[in-house]
Amino acid sequence: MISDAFIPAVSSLGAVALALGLIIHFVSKKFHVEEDPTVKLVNGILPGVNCGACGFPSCGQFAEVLVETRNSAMTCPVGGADLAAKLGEALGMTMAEPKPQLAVLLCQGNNDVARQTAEYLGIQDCWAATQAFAGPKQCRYSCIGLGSCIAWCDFGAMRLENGLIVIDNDLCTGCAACIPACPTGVLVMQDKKASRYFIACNSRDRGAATKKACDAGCTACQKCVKVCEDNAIVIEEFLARIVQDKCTACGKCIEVCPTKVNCIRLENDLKAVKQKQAS
Amino acid sequence: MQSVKLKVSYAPFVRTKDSIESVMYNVALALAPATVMSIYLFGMRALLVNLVCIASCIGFEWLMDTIRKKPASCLDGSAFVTGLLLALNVPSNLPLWMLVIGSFIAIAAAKHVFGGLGHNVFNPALVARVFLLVSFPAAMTSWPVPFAVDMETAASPLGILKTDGVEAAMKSLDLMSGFYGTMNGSMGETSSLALLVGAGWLFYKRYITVYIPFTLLGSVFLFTAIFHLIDPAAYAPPLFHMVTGGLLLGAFFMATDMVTSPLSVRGQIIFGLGCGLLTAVIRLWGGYPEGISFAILIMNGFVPLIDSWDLNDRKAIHQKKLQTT
Amino acid sequence: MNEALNILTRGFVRENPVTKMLLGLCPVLAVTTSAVNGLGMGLATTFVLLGSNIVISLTAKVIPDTVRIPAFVLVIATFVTIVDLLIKAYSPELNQALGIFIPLIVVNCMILGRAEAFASRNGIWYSVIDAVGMGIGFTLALFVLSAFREVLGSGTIFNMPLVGEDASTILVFALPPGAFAGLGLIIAGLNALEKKKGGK
Amino acid sequence: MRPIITLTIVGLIAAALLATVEDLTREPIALAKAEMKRKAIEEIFPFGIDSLKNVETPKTKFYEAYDKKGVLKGIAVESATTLGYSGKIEILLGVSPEKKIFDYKVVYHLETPGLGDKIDKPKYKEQFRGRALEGTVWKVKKDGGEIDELTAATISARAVTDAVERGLKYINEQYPNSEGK
Amino acid sequence: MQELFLVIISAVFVNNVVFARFLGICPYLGVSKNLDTAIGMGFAVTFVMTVATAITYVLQKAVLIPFGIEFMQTVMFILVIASLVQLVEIVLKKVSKSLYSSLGIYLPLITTNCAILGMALIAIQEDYDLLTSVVFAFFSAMGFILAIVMFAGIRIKLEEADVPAPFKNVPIGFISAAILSLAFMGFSGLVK
Amino acid sequence: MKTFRTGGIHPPESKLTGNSPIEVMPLPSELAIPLSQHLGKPAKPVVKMNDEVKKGQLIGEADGFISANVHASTSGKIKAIKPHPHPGGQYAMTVFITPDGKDEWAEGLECAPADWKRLSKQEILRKIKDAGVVGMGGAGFPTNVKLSPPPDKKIDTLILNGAECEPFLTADHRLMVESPEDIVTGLEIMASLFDGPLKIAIGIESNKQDAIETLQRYALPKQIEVVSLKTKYPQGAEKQLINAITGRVVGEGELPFDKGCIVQNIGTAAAVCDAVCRNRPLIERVLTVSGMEISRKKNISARIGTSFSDIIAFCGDMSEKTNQIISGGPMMGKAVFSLDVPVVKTTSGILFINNPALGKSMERTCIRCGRCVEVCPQGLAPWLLANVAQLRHFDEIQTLGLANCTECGSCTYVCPSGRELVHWIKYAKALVANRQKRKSA
Ligand SMILES: Cc1cc2nc3c(=O)[nH]c(=O)nc-3n(C[C@H](O)[C@H](O)[C@H](O)COP(=O)(O)O)c2cc1C
Ligand SMILES: Cc1cc2nc3c(=O)[nH]c(=O)nc-3n(C[C@H](O)[C@H](O)[C@H](O)COP(=O)(O)O)c2cc1C
Ligand SMILES: Cc1cc2nc3c(=O)[nH]c(=O)nc-3n(C[C@H](O)[C@H](O)[C@H](O)COP(=O)(O)O)c2cc1C
Ligand SMILES: Cc1cc2nc3c(=O)[nH]c(=O)nc-3n(C[C@H](O)[C@H](O)[C@H](O)CO)c2cc1C
Ligand code: SF4
Ligand code: SF4
Ligand code: SF4
Ligand code: SF4
Ligand code: FES
Repeated sequence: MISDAFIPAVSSLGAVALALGLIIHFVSKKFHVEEDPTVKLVNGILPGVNCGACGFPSCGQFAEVLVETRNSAMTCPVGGADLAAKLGEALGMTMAEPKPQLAVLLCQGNNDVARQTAEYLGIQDCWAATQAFAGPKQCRYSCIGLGSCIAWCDFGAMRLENGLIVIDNDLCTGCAACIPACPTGVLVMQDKKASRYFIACNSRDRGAATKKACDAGCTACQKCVKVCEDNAIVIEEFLARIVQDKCTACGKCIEVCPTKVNCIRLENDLKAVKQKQAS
Repeated sequence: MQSVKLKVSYAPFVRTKDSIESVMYNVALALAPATVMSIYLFGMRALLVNLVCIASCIGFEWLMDTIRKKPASCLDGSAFVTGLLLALNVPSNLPLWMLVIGSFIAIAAAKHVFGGLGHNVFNPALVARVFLLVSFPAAMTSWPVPFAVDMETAASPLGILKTDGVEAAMKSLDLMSGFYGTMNGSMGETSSLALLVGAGWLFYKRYITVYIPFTLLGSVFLFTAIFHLIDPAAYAPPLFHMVTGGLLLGAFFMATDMVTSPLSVRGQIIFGLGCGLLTAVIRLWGGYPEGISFAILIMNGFVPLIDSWDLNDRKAIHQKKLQTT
Repeated sequence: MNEALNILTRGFVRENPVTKMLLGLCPVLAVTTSAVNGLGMGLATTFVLLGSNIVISLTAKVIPDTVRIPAFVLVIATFVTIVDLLIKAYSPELNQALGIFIPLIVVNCMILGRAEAFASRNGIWYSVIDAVGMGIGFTLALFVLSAFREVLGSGTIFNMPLVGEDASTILVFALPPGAFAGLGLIIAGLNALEKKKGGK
Repeated sequence: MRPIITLTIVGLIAAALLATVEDLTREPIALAKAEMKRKAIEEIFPFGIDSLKNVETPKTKFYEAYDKKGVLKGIAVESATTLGYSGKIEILLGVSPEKKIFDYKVVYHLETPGLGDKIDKPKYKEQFRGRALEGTVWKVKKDGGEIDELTAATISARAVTDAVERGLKYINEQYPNSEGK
Repeated sequence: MQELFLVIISAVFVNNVVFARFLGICPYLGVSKNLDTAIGMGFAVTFVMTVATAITYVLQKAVLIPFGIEFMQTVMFILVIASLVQLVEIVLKKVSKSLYSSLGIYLPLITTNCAILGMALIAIQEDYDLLTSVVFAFFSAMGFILAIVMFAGIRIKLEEADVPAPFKNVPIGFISAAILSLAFMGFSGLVK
Repeated sequence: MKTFRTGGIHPPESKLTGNSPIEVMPLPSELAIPLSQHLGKPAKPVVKMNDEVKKGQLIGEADGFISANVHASTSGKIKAIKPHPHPGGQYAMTVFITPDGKDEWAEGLECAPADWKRLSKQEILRKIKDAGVVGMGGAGFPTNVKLSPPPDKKIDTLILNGAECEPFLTADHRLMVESPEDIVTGLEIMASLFDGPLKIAIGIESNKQDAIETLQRYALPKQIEVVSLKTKYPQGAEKQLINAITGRVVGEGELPFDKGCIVQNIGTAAAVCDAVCRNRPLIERVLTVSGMEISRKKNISARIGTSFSDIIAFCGDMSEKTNQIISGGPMMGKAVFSLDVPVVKTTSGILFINNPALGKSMERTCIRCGRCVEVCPQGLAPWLLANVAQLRHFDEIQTLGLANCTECGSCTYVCPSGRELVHWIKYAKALVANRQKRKSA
């Protein structure tokens, strides 16, 4: 049964395997490099979208620094509390909970309510438009409505509707990547839970000028200020602002706002406004 | 007063009258002498081949635009030029269905799959030509004889050179008739005269620069001349190489395709040299009698590299400048 | 059981080693000139995959990390050699057609990729299902591509002529460029299908 | 040290296994090889083969086919040329005891599919049947011979003509006086 | 000398590893997304391929043939290659962290790059002598670099191109490879 | 004939008003004077609503080093100070004056012309600054600042820019023909600010032969060279002009004074003369009203603050087909978005055109024809800059010489694919600047 080739085959392969095993063994001893398994672990937990919201260029960098410094204040805004908990578990410490934020658009000047100056026919991009002029809408504080910001959002939370950006609250992770994309500063970050109301207007023009330019503009009429029992509304530069900490979300201001399209909005949610309009 | 509706765009507010269309149709115009020559030499069948190629290229362009939901580009002239060049690159007796397949390959596989005009890496007409050559070698290498009545075919001078050697090849062709175009070959490649006239128009309109064609032709000439001097019995004289095959058509009309050639002058010189050397090597020692199509395609593949090298160089110079100021 | 089915079928299309993971491409491109070759290669590969997955998952715990790769390679190479010898003995024509690509099964990225990713971590049962799933997926890809190429390039299928002897076929598909183009088209087609499904 | 031992053990087992399989398949492989050759030879003879005798010379290999009674029915010879369009072409040429051609088979070639590979098509091979070394000008018609060339593949035709002629010459050398036998 | 020259031409152009022999396709597609890694991978392959071919050649002539165990070829060769790659990996990790992190994930892929084993086997099949084998392996690797670097350039350009969605990335890569391989067919017949 | 070294284009010249004498535009019923008509910080308003002001009275004071004074262009009452459309495309704080019709000069401005030669350098610079003179050739850089280069920069060449290379525009041309004395005097005044040997030249494109001849008569006796330049756009761009006249190359990140040069516009020279010799602040300027869609094309002298609609009323007959009104030339001007925008110190012309090349998706892909590279006077690769900008690779784009682009628009002009090359470049510049701002913040 044993063939002629049996002995040479077994012995030569055995010899070669032994020799190679020996070489690898010694070389790996000699060139051994310590690798940190926790970095790998942390990296696996992170979302891996490299959005930069944490202040590091990539998730990997975040992981390395986190493992090295064990700084519990480091947060990944995208992952939120769940992720913080997981990270804490992996590292055996409690991580600070990130304050969840949302991007909100301080403008409701869609194509129906905002008046136009000239038609814009250059490169269809908000920044490009501002290089040519102040934008096609008469209100120069408005959302230009060409959607530059959309491309910057890695989470597909933004879309353009009738000349206005709409942010999907469920998809927005609060990474703030879209903020620098906007040339007019009409996009801002807001704490997700701090307050429920905000003024969705960005116009710092006088009331008359604002009214001329847009039906949804805050005319600084003071009505909401007067009705607010918590003194949560202030007017600065002809624009009302709701102080997030003081607002108790009573909703009285919404009742009194005289503008055609109510400029006070609830949690960046169109539903409330629509409800009011319907009633 | 505000009776006018003002429109805002960015400067400049005056633009040249040149457009993709004008460039492309001028190239087509430059190919007119060669096209006319092809009909003169190979008869009505050549006209048919031209028409079928152009029509099917434009048709496929339209089809691809429609499928891809892009603005219609089928009449911008680039498909026209591709079709025309494809026609001029095949024998006049090629079955029409092969022409349609070729047009499909050119427009769909070599152009639109890459993103359409401006994005393609490889010269569409050449991809189609090589595709046909490799797929249907028999049909693509039996050349109708000029003025033939009964579809008589024979080998092209380069084919003879490859199979029967220098002496037979030189006997089969006197250089003057090669220059005028009365020899076997692809429809549009035979008449050097017609091609030169067309090239003159392109130079005059400044649609092509001298760098690519001249380095290409120069390197083929030099290379073949050297080997001819070493062994005249084994290697044909350089002038023979100049007038035969698709060298001139390739050098003036296909290597110069702006989409698939480098932008900078030195890039173009490298590109031209590469095309020339590869052409000569394939002609002298390769299996195929003609090498220009392969050579241009291979160099097309290098264009992004050449461009990026050029770019990095530009960056380096820029960085240096920044440091010195 | 459901999970097992899932593991089995994911290799077919969803995680097809060829079209999705882009592994083991060389044999896919090289031997797919005819449907018979494609099938033969696919089956040979599946056999090696199955055998090596079993052995590896059985021995994963005893083999230390430093020599893991050489040991696994050894196991796979053994199976490949067995297949090689068997093909030589019982199907010399196939041996001639597949040529150097039979020993190359050993380096087939797929096998090692899968072996590392799967066999060393899971129990034998899953390894077997996985090997079979991946093997079928691989064979499927090879078969589709080779049938496509054989029909277009040679005008035959399983060596049976579909067109007359003198009819022109599109030779490129029998040649290297056709392999690349064919695989590209198949993957693009799958992408388009997937998008359609996802879009719904 | 454990890794090394493990690896060695794996190696030993593998080698043992392989040696066994090799041993088991050695015979079938040899058989398969012989069978392949036999099939090829059978293809070029118009009759069934009952026994084969191999004759090896420094230049080439001959296969003598006998019927049941031991009568020589045909001779096959391996011949080759390097004149092909893409280099080497190897053929197996079969002749009758009268040294008239039965048929040939192209065993190896790299000619262009669709062009040069027609040298292995029955339609082309037919013209060789019955020809002998003498009485035929072994050149393609274009070069003043008697063999049809292939459209657009003259070179392959020339090459195969050359290979056949060589084969016939080998046979003449090996069997100088078998004529009429 | 002439023969060596022909081997070189054949290895780089006519029988280009990628376009004509279909070897090393996985890294060709996988590691060509940017120019630097393509070049890095190319040189890693060159090193491993050349050394592996030399070692396997000696192994074949000194062990396998004398003992009559040619059937062990596959096992022996792949064992040598795998160990070689692992050695390179271990050493690289220590010596150049940056090179390791840019090539690291692809190093195991070198073992599974069938071009390495392929070239070792072909060198034996073609019956080259030692010098020719090594030259052959080295220039085959050069052919690989040529292909992968060229391809990396094309992919960089394709990134900016408006490629139809189903064709993005991999399929268009294959189509480009198809056209390149079509173009490389122009070299056929250059070396008979 | 001299010219710059690389690139350049030759669009149709369309100088329809080259022979039309400058007409003085009557006082409009309202003036809107922006506080920002120059490069740098806007001026600080020094008047309030309902204040009475006199012609030439300071209404905005330079705020900081790079800024300029703004004056009332006539006497009247301040009606409002509020944001208002600016010809630059944005909104700017603007002072509205309702003229009282008397057009009275403010005190001290009507005094007899001073002999500038008796003034010290400081006094001259002071007068230029007080008069709010800024570069009238385009960017509106405060002239006194430009005339006081850092001490380590040795100025050896002073160039007057009479190229007026933009199509249509003829304001500088007419000024050269009609007020050569003022221009030469202004130039002499500026030259007197520099010690040491100074080459003084006036560069004029060869299509303004009469201007060349006229200026030669006045300039040659004063050792001022009049250089005839090839008619080629952008001959008047600072860097190209310096290259044409001196052969020097002002590189990336460099300013003219790094190469020993200062370039001033024709109108600036005249304004300097007015400021120094006549104590006149810059309250009016010459501009060209032209374009195919307005019938009475002319050169006018208008008060700063005159609205475009008043100018249309004066020139009349704007055709219905007008779809763009350009402030400035067709190559570098801005399409205004409102007819309320006023004439400012840098408004060299108003063009009424029907631009047929308008449409939202007129841009097609680059066919790599290389024309843009060929014509770029700054030796850039505009197609690439635009591609990279489109891909938003803003780190990479800075290494490609983004900052070197003078936004001359030659590339967009020639592109057969209709790509908005300069616009993309401008876009990239804006985003790069924004990023830097955010980084430093
Ligand atoms: C793609 C291509 C493949 C070819 N393949 C072959 C071939 O396999 N055999 C051959 O003899 N000639 C081949 N040729 C050579 C040409 O067909 C050549 O013209 C022909 O052999 C000689 O012409 P003739 O046979 O028509 O006289 C090939 C040529 C091309 C372009
Ligand atoms: C930030 C900045 C600083 C400048 N500083 C000086 C300066 O100190 N001296 C000077 O002569 N010009 C200076 N310039 C002016 C430029 O050289 C140029 O003349 C001016 O921008 C107008 O150019 P234009 O009309 O060609 O656009 C400066 C320009 C800028 C933008
Ligand atoms: C493309 C381009 C073209 C220009 N053309 C002119 C011109 O024709 N005439 C002119 O006076 N200034 C022109 N300028 C402005 C000059 O570069 C420069 O700023 C001006 O002459 C400086 O003088 P100033 O400070 O007095 O305006 C041009 C600038 C650019 C960028
Ligand atoms: C000078 C010039 C040469 C051209 N040459 C070719 C050519 O060889 N093949 C081709 O398909 N198109 C050619 N075109 C047309 C066009 O550039 C081509 O369709 C694009 O490559 C498609 O993206 C040419 C165009 C010009 C202006
Ligand atoms: S939010 Fe800003 S960037 Fe987005 S569309 Fe509006 S103006 Fe443009
Ligand atoms: S909208 Fe998008 S980019 Fe903006 S904060 Fe939300 S997730 Fe980030
Ligand atoms: S606008 Fe800029 S890039 Fe374009 S030509 Fe002028 S300087 Fe060059
Ligand atoms: S001019 Fe236009 S089409 Fe030509 S290279 Fe420049 S950007 Fe591309
Ligand atoms: S199969 Fe060859 S490299 Fe992957």
